[in-house]
Amino acid sequence: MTFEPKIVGFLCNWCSYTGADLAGTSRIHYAPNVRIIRVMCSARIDPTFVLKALHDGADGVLICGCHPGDCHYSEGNYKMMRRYPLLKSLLADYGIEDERVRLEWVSASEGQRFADIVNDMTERVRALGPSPVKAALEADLAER
Amino acid sequence: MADDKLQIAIYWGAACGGCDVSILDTDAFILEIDKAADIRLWPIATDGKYKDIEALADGELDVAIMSGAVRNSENERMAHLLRQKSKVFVAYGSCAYMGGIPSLANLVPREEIIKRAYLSNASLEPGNTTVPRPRTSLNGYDLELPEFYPRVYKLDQVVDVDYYVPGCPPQPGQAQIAITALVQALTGQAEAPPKGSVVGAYERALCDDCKRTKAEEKKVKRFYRPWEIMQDPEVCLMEQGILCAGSATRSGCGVRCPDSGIPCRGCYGPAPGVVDQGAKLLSAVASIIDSKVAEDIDEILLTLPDFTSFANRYSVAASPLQRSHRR
Amino acid sequence: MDDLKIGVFVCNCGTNIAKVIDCDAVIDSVERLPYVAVARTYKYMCSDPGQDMIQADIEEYDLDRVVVAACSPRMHEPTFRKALQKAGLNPYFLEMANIREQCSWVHDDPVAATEKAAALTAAAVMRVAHHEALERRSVDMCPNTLIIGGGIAGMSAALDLADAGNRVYLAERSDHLGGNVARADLTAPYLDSARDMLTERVTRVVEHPNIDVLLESQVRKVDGFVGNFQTIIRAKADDGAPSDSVYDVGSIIVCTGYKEFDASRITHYGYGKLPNVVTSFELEKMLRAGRVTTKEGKAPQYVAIIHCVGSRNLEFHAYCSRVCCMTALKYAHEVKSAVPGAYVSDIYIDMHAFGKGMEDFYRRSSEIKTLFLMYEKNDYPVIRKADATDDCDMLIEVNETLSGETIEMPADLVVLMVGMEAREDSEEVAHLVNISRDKDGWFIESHPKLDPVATTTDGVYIAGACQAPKDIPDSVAQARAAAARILARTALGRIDIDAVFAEVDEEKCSGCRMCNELCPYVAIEFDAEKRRSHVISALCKACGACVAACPSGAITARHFTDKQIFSEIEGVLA
Amino acid sequence: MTTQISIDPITRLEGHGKIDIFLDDDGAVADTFFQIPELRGFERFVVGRPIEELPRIVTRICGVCPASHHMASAKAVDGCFGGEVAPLAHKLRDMYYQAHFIHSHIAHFYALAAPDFVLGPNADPATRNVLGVVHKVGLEIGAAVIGSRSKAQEIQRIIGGRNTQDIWCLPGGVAKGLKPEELEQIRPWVDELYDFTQFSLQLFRDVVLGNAGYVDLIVNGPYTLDVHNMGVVDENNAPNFYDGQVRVVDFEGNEICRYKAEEYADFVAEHVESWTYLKFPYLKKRGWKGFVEGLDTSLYCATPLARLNVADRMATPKAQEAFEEMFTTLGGHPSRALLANHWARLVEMVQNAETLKRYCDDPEITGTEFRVVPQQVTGEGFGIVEAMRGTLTHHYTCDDRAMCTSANLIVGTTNNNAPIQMVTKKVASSLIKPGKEPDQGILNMIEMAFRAFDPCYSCATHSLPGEMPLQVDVFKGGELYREFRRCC
Repeated sequence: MTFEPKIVGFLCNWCSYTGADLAGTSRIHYAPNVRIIRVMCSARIDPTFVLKALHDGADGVLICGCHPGDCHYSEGNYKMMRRYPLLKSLLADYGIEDERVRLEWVSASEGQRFADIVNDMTERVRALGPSPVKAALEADLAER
Repeated sequence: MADDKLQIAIYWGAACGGCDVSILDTDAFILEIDKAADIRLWPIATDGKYKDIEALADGELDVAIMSGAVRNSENERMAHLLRQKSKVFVAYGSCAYMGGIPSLANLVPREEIIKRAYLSNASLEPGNTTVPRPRTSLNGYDLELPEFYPRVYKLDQVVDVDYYVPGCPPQPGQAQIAITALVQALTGQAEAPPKGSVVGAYERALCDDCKRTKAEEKKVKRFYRPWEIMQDPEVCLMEQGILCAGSATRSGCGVRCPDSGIPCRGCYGPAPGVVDQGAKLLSAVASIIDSKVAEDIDEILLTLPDFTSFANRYSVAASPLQRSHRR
Repeated sequence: MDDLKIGVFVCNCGTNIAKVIDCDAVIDSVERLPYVAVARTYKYMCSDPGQDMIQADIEEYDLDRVVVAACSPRMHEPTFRKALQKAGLNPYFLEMANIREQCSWVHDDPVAATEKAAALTAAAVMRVAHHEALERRSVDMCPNTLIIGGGIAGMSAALDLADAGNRVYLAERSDHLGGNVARADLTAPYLDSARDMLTERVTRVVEHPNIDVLLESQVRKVDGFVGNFQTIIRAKADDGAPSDSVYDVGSIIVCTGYKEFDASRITHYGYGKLPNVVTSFELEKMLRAGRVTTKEGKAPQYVAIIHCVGSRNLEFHAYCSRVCCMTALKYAHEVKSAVPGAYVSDIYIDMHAFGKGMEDFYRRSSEIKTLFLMYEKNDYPVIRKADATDDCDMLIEVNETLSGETIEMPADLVVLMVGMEAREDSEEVAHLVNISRDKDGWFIESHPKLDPVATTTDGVYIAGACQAPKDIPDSVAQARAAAARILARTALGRIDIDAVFAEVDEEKCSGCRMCNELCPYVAIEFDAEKRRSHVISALCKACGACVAACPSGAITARHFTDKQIFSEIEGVLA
Repeated sequence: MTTQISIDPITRLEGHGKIDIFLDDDGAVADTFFQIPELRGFERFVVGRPIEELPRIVTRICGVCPASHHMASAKAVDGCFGGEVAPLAHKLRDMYYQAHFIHSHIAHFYALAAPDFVLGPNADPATRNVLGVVHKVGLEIGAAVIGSRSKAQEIQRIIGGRNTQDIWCLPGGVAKGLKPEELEQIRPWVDELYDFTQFSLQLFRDVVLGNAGYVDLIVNGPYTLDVHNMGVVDENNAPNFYDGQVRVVDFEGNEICRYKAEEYADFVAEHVESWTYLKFPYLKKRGWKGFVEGLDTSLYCATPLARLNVADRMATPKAQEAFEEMFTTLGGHPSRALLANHWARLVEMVQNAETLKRYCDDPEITGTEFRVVPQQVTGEGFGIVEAMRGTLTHHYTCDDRAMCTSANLIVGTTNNNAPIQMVTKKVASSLIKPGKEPDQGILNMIEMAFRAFDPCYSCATHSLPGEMPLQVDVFKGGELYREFRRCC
């Protein structure tokens, strides 16, 4: 049986979560691998959430916020934008492949875009296989 | 040895001995430890041997204080042995608590470590191909070496830990406070801190004790590495664009680094209740980047290479990305 | 927490959810979770019997937490919070799992969808266990309203509010009221005078004791929150030097309208090159002046009206501008009365004649011998200068779809029905009052069907063509609806504001001041005495930026605490 | 069949070690192996780090002599930036380093070595430690010992901001200067430390030299080796701990070679054995000849005694007196009596204290020009200092962004690995007699052999690989799901 990745999505309430709802009201179908967690703003996404998700067994993490300039809190998405490259460099040093964690801007009117992102990311993460965090765990178990 | 005395063991795993020195650095306090306790094992200073510990009944030791991380099977065996023989098991120092600097090795592909040490080293015997092996048979003698694990583990990834004493090494004054608290708890003079407590440190981040002035405006267009500028000793290092881990690091060390012109690197670990020090430092650093343009942000970040060894200088093994099931 | 009792209610939403998700399987999987005392499915949880069931279970099982797995919380969270409140539970003890918009409506594989729904519901259960009772705060509601834009919508809203006795500040960028309507001659479909209609409004507004009309004024800054906004408006004073004044208002209505599509962007109609190709607004000007002529000053014998200029066209705007069709028919009538004997041809893609009286108007327009030619989207009519031998100025070639033939039409005057588009300052305005815009730049309403006048920022409303292309009656209706929403609140005099905001734990704050600059609402204050930062809760909008950024974890976001989100993460991955 | 005696762990040293003694059928020593079971991998995991951070990372190689690594590292890093260092910074670093030497030598002499002499090799292991020593010599002296060591630590803290796990050095100098009030604070302590070095020499005369058995053990015991000596000396061939040239002389006192830090790889190489993680340095030009003594061996010691053996004189007057007294008693310079290392430490401490005094009286020492900001990244640097436990070499390279691209370390104790192997076997063979079960006292006297070297296996194990050959195959549902291989 093929490997089905588990992806955790952190979506801001005003743009991206609404965009995901729009995908629903527009009946745009996409891969069921992403589990969405709603936060008020992408700025609320503590990098700890991403590490925690990977620790708890996520194969990928999708972060979505309003497009730059369109944040409901006027600048929240810039705060996430500034964390992201640091987060990516940290993850890379721990051996987490680039495509496992992704930041995308999705507006309230971009239901189709949200669906496309989910499908694309699901494919890429499926191709990568299970997360290295889990693999290291397996190695420990094998050591016992 | 008198029964009324506490029975303690002090041991080191993958360590540098600095933790032991920090205990020696409590000076006259050692004499008080001596009054209150029999030190059954302390390789740096006394002649107790492993067999002496193996001979003890389970729980016969009141306290085992172990510094250092777990790097090999001997470290792990001793951690289990001391845990088994002791009522209270203390992870002492940053390595025991979070993996410490030795766990930076977890960021390195293991194959490269071998090559580096044996095949590409400026001072190796020319043409050397020999590498140490777990088992060597030499003119009839079987020699064994401990097995080296895939990565470095912090103590509580290997055994159940009752208390943590942070610091690289723990500041002697704090070590004294921590040990006193434990002794008093064990002798019923005081209530024991809740299991899992971090002892010998404060409940706030380092900035609380740092004398440097902090302005509201913390925005930098570039970061500076400590060697690149002469810093202003009065002003918050982050405001000068010099990475300092103080805002995400538990206080207790006495702010000795920032007070001496050296930015904090976080050896006292995360602030209370924080999951990962590195993640928090990440947010803190991102907060002061003065740009809204992705390209410019990347430009600015070029001025702080190797963010990871700053974010988790002492805590790679403690990162959520280092999940372990050894226990 | 050990004796916690959680009730889980999974909605079938008729078949919306149940046709893809096996709701009973979801129940089975969550029943095993800790603290779950009861788990049920029901056809429509949001219906009265559904809510009654929840309330009854809260009673019977003495539940202290409730999870509703149904539609998006953006849809019915308020509904179910009320249900909890009725049953005597704190409304914040509710958590919703979005298994419709984000599950049953987007997945077709029942197994995968059910598994996902179970995970989302489990996450909600694990999260809700950590919910805390929160009290909503209420503050005085300032009865004043700021209306940005003095067009037909702005004026209509202003009058309703002012008539009810509330102070209105009506800020208009230009030097006169009336907006785009002031540029029109007659209105469709009844061909009554836009001018008369407008004059009546403008006079009432200007003379109204409760309305301060601020012409040549711009809103510079908006601070505060619903019921208590402080706004700074820069007005051009008599001596010409601009001056800023502060206005305290409780509500804001944005009525900034639209701008017409720039016809020169469509090169193939030769606008700007061919002198007798004009836009609808240029024609309105002639009509209001009472003289319809060509550039040469002759009365046009052939007048061609081309629809959907810049609208319904992927290259420019995909949307329909909604007013052009009826306006074009209006021109057929006006041209014929202005230039008796003129031939009017109407070159269109589809004739959108929805709305009251419009279909009749369409019929009446064909009765006056208007020639209707239909063309394919993107198969544009081609206009070229006529030869000297021709008795007309231009020739228009149309691939007429109804006849299937290519028809060449003479024309002396070509009228381009330019569509509506968002004003270039719409982004600026959006930032000013902190609302969002859609891909075309129109302001987004808080709910496309159920709440088309409010926005995502409480206390800020939108009306008229700044939200989407609209004709006069729709704009006025939306404006007066906004006024009604505001009056409902000012009637109460006080206003509930969300109990969700950030708090600094002074025991943990180290005074690093990392958060101070982060807050876009300057809600974070630094107490130099204590060397601690703290949040002014009334100003906090609960974005959580400071919470994520606090290096020592000293800031908590109520209702979005780390513990709550962590357990949600564990839940979706369990 | 052979019986095996293990001493595990070896104690009163820094780091991990184990001695295996194999006896033949008659019960005589057939062979001994001194194994170092630990390794941590610093040389690899510092690669990719900002080069200026290394002096604050490599200190974790050893918490007992962190300042040695800090200084060697700081000098190597200076080199990576073109080598310009504020002259005042060199003085301050040297001053600081003297205090560190005193702290470490006191710790070793009183806490690690003294129990064997003050209490005797056969004393009850439960009391054969620093606390036992304190009980024996009395609390007053005990307090003086403890107080002096902590003053040496405190002096480092005041000059450099921190002692154990030093932080102070930056490229081109140091992070803080010495304020006049700080100088006045440490001045009296320096005088006390000087007095304490004299006291310690007297204690050694009384307790050790006053005991004919000990003198015999030192001079005529099995604790001798015919190998060469290595140490850093100044232009007058006096010992210099912070800077100078490495000098190697044979055990008869003839100079074999002399080299600068950047030349180290031409003169020293490291041999590898598969049964211990610690490499065996030797004189490269002579080649690896195995564990052999004699004039043409390629093996050498790098210890306090070795340093005094390569030195023609001490750098300060009182130290010179102590130097002469020692070699007269030992029957000439150089000496092969390894137990005399304990005495050599006390002699070195005198020079340390005198040097500290000199700096206290240096009017420039409280200056403010303690760092120059580097203007260029040149990419390679070498740092050699004398660690308490022997010559310490750091060699780094970095890229143009000043990120470390390679690091190589040859550590004090590692120099002595081969000699320790040999003397352990020598002592074991002479003490363990057929038919007589060796008691803990005998075994402790075997440990005294390596203790003379004051080895630091925390240091020595810094650079070895973090991995052993290993293959792990993870099977899931019967099929190979993931495999891990470590090379070699």
